[in-house]
Amino acid sequence: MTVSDATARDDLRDTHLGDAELHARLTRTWRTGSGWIERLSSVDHKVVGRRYIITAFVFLCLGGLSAVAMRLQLARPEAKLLGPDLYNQLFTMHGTTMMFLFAVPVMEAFAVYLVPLMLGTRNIAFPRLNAFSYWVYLFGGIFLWASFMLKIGPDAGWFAYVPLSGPDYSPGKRVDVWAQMITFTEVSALAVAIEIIVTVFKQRAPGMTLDRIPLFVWSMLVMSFLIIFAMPAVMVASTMLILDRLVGTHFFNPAEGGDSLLWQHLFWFFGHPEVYIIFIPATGMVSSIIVAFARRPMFGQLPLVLSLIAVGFLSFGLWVHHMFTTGLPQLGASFFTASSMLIAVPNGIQIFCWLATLWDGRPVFKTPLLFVLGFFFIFVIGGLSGVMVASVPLDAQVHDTYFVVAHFHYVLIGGAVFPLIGAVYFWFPKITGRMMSERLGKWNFWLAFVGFNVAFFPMHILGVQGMPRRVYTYLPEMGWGPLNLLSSAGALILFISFVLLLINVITSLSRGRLAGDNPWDAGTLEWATTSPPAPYNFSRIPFVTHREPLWDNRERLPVVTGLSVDSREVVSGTLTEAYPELRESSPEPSIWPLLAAIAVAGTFLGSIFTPWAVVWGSIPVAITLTGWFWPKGTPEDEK
Amino acid sequence: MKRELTIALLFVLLLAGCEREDRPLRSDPVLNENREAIALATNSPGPTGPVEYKSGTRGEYEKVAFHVSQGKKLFTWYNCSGCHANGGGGSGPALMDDVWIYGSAIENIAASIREGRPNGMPSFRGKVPEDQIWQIAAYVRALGGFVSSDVASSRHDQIYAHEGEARLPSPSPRTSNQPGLAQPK
Amino acid sequence: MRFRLTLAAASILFFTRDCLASQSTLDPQGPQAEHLARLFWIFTGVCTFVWVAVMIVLLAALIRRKAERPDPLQLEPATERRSAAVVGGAVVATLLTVVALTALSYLSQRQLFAREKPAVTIKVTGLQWWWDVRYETDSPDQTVTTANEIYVPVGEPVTVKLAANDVIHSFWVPSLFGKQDLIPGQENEIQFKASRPGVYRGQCAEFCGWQHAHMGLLVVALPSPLFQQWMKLQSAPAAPPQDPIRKKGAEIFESKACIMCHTVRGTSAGSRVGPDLTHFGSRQSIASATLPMSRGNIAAWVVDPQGIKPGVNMPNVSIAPEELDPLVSYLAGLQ
Amino acid sequence: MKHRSVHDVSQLPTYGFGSISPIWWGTLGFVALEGTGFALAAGAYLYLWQVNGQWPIAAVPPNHWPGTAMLILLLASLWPNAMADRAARDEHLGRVRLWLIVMTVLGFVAVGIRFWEFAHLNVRWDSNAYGSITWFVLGLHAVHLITDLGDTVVLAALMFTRHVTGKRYSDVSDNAFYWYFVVASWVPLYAMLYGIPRL
Repeated sequence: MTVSDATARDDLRDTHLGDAELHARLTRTWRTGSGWIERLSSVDHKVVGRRYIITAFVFLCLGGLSAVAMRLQLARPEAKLLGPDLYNQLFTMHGTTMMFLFAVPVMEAFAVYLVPLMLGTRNIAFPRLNAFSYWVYLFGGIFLWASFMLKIGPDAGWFAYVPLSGPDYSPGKRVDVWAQMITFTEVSALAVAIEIIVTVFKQRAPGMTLDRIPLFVWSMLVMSFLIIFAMPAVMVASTMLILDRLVGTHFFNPAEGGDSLLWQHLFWFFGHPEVYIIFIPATGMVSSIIVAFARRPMFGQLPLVLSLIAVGFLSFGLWVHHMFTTGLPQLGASFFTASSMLIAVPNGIQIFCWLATLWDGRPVFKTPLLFVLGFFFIFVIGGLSGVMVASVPLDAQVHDTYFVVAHFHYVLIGGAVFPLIGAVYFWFPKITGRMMSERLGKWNFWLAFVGFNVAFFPMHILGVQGMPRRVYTYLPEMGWGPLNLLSSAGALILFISFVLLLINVITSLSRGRLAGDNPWDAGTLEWATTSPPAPYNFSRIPFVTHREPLWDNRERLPVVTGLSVDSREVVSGTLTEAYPELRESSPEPSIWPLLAAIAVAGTFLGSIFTPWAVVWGSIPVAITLTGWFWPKGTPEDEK
Repeated sequence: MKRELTIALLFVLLLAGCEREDRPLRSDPVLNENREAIALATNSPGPTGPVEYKSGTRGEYEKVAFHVSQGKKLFTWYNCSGCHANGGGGSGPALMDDVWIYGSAIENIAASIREGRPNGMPSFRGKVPEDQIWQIAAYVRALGGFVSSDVASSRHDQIYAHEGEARLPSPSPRTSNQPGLAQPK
Repeated sequence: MRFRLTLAAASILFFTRDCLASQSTLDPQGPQAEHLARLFWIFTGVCTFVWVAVMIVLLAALIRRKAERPDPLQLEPATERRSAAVVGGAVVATLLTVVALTALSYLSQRQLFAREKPAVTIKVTGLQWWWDVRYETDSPDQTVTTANEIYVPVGEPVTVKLAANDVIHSFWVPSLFGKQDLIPGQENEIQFKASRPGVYRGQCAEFCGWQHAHMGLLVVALPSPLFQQWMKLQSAPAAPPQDPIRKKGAEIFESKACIMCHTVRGTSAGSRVGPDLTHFGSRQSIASATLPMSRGNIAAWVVDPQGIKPGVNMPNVSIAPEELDPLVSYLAGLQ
Repeated sequence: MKHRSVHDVSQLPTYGFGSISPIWWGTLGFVALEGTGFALAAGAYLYLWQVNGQWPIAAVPPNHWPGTAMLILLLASLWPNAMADRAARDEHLGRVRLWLIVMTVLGFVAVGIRFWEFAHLNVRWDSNAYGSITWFVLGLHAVHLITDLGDTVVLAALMFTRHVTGKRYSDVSDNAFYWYFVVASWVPLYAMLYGIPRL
């Protein structure tokens, strides 16, 4: 956008414009161009969010394939399909990909796409930072998988315990790749977290007081706070690891005053909240789907919000239960048993409120609800086995066995992936404008449900029968063969169910039934606009009168007027009451975020080989950031 | 579009895949049998210094981080420090200085380990498998500061007399890996 | 000799079971493990009950008949109040259950980790990928050093001191006690008892690299007198070979890479890099409880360790066909 | 869906200061996560201190004068920083330019002092864990110094271009806000880095 036509534009407001005129002008102001540069410069939260979602699912496929490979290896005892070297890389890639490149990013992706829509605003706060964080995430993921293809795949586990991951026992660049990939993904995750928090705090539609914020948004808000307070821990840890490996520091070297448990403390101080960073957004999806298909507002909104916050706080008091077998003082350990079990209470409150909602509701059994019901079946098992591993003495037996593998797959796949797939079926119409096939959807659900349980339930038994985790094979005499074979078969069924999902998505994109604005007759604001939403989201900013605005106003949606239609403006309001304060201008598209991401990626890459890369890399980074923030004389900049 | 880009990039990198991170666990028995014939360098280096030999793939060991780190383990395990004191030198010559009586090329070092040298260096022919000899030789090269810093280790998990091989000073140009340049002090 | 017979019996016990010697938390062979198994079943029972209850409520909520509700916002206050009461009750119940389980867990913990004066104290050091085992005795001449197998007297408290020399490992014999990590720069300790004679298998439970999967160990519980005999036998140096074949084997052993890593007390082989082989032949298994002890397995192992356990630190050594039989006889004869 | 207008925002301003401005909240977010980073680094320092009998390990305590100089400089910089903030809120271009230049100079001096500090820690990062964590904490704070300095330089330059608008003043105010964090974080870190080795 050059200065000349920027100044040429008058400051017209939406107050008295007709719908056609309004649409034309807002589209011209907010659209993303079709050229390559324009596409790469896009700062539209929907465009970036869509890229985020697709990329995250690509990494889900890669992580899933590595899991299938491992299950094939473990199907029979002493199989020679994969050697230990490749197997260790595979299980490291699986864990790293699923945690850092799929689970967290996909939740953030849905937040990036949906939160502004649910809040009735036109873009996320700091949209350029949003674009930047996507690019950094993409580069980080490509970096990790490219290294794997080059046989430089990390092989010390997604937890990279020192000293195994240290300079003496992990020669070469494998672990450096892992540690630097952490930096990539954490930078992007932290940036997105801040965008979401500010969007929720400042850009809610007028009238959306705290008690009218949708539960989905609440969950994303809590997730963002968890990210802000948890992820610095793993960045500090991975930086220390890189320094140990690159410039010979001694953070983790007992011989020189370091301590290998320091790594575990730092890693799990992040690692346990990480689980809730993944699970809490899923509860938001569950709430949205339950309200829409039980046909009534959520029972106990306030208790649900409070328990979300309680879970957030408690999740920082549990990390030591990953370290019960390291010989810590007994009393301290038992304190963490108490806190770990206590977190069952707020989670219980959530379950009970959802049940109460279904109890009084009129459930409509569409695919999204099926996945939520599957979530109940599976997640409750995972939660209860969590109570078992939280006990110090029991953990001494099941820790680092397949029992734990079963436990956290029940929690993460049951607790996060099932709601996520439900969310895909639920919001696909909004994102693409077309419905997904219900028939394929039902097949998808039942295969996933059966496949998952067949794959992971036997692992509980294998664990108590003494099968440790992270083994590339096992002796025939151990008698673990049959259950492992069963588990592998289940993994294949689960895999097929995801193939069905992919087919359903692809076919529905072109041949799906047209959705219309609000196919499920849901109550929240994202359903008030067209499907797919126009670049400007809402032709006029809604005025919120109820927790389920669309159920409250079925004829005419109350709106606020007076925003400019020729420059990008969003309404910014007070923290609690969302009372309008500013016509905040929202940044225009820019290529600089991409350039900055490239500069940052180059710096991270170089710093694997020499510490000086940080010094030299800071120059292009500084240049690109300056180019990013330097005003271009557009109305958005000058107001 | 992102996806295509990603996959394309991965594919290109795959084609360009380098072997430096390859970790051969099972040494080739054939290679083990036919030891590369390297004559002993003359005991008194003489004016031209020792002859430096070039050989096949084993010369590449010093480019592979895995081999260098294996060599480092074996150097400790086989008690090379008994005489060479972590490279500092004791009853045996130092391995971190610029003096390479029998040549600083990896082939010469491997030969010294395999065949032994006068005045105390025993022959490990038959006692140490061939590929391990080359791994140790690669590590000795690292001690001499000959291998690139992204291959050698940055520090040790135990207390060591010297810092990690990756950060040892490179040899002065006088004794860079050129035939006939190594002069005894 | 009675001792041999018992060992033979033990090995039979060891290999005629459907699986290798017991390695299951549900097959407890000592008081601690029994306590843990009981705790496991209590927790499992409670959790199953809770889960079934939740599922029943869910099912009921889905199938129960309800009047049509044209406007989703139109709720009956009475229903809301009833739901609130029920949910409140459920939360209280959850809290009580959690408190009860926490208390139970804490009491068991106190009991399980209580210490008494040990009859035997064993120092176990974890290495990639085997276990170095040393018995602490009063006089150094009776020190017993072995590897990958721990002999303990039945019914007496055994203290195991755990240390690591390279990376983190975890000592776990499910039939006797829970796991405890071996961490470089730190010493941990556990104490357990074996109730009855038998061979109990354990395995490293912390990922430690390539052969983590095959880093096993055996605990052999013997009646006290037999245990004392075993100690006496183990503390002695290796008997020098008599018959010519074993003599030749000894020469081969000492001329090859073997002596670079292994110790056979009473011979020139004195390196401490690999397992002590002084009484190798008297062991139940080889390659860290991976292969049963037999001449065939010994041969397979010395010829191609990298084929059996890729990445293991024992290298493939070129052994001529005619050298194999003497070498195996020598090793198998190290009683 | 039909609309009915219930509220008009056409008269609202397009920028504000402090908690009215979204950027301020963004800055607060970064302060929160970087504060967490500092807290964890300090936690690591205390942890290593606690697991080691002797502290500092095989080294004499760092020369505290450079750190003290840094402390004095940063505390002194609070006043010009506050002035820059007020000038921005008054939208007084002349004073904003003046105080931004002052802050830029102070920033460069601070970075200089930081190098001086590194030179007088009396321990190398690779001597032992004590050296490593000391360099780590000091480096972490140095990164924040340099970041804010860069921000100040760019803003100061902007103030001499034709782009000076209300938003720019708001940015200056947010930058001042971030500098308060840089100063506040140094006080406890100073006490830790130079105090604990002397206990």
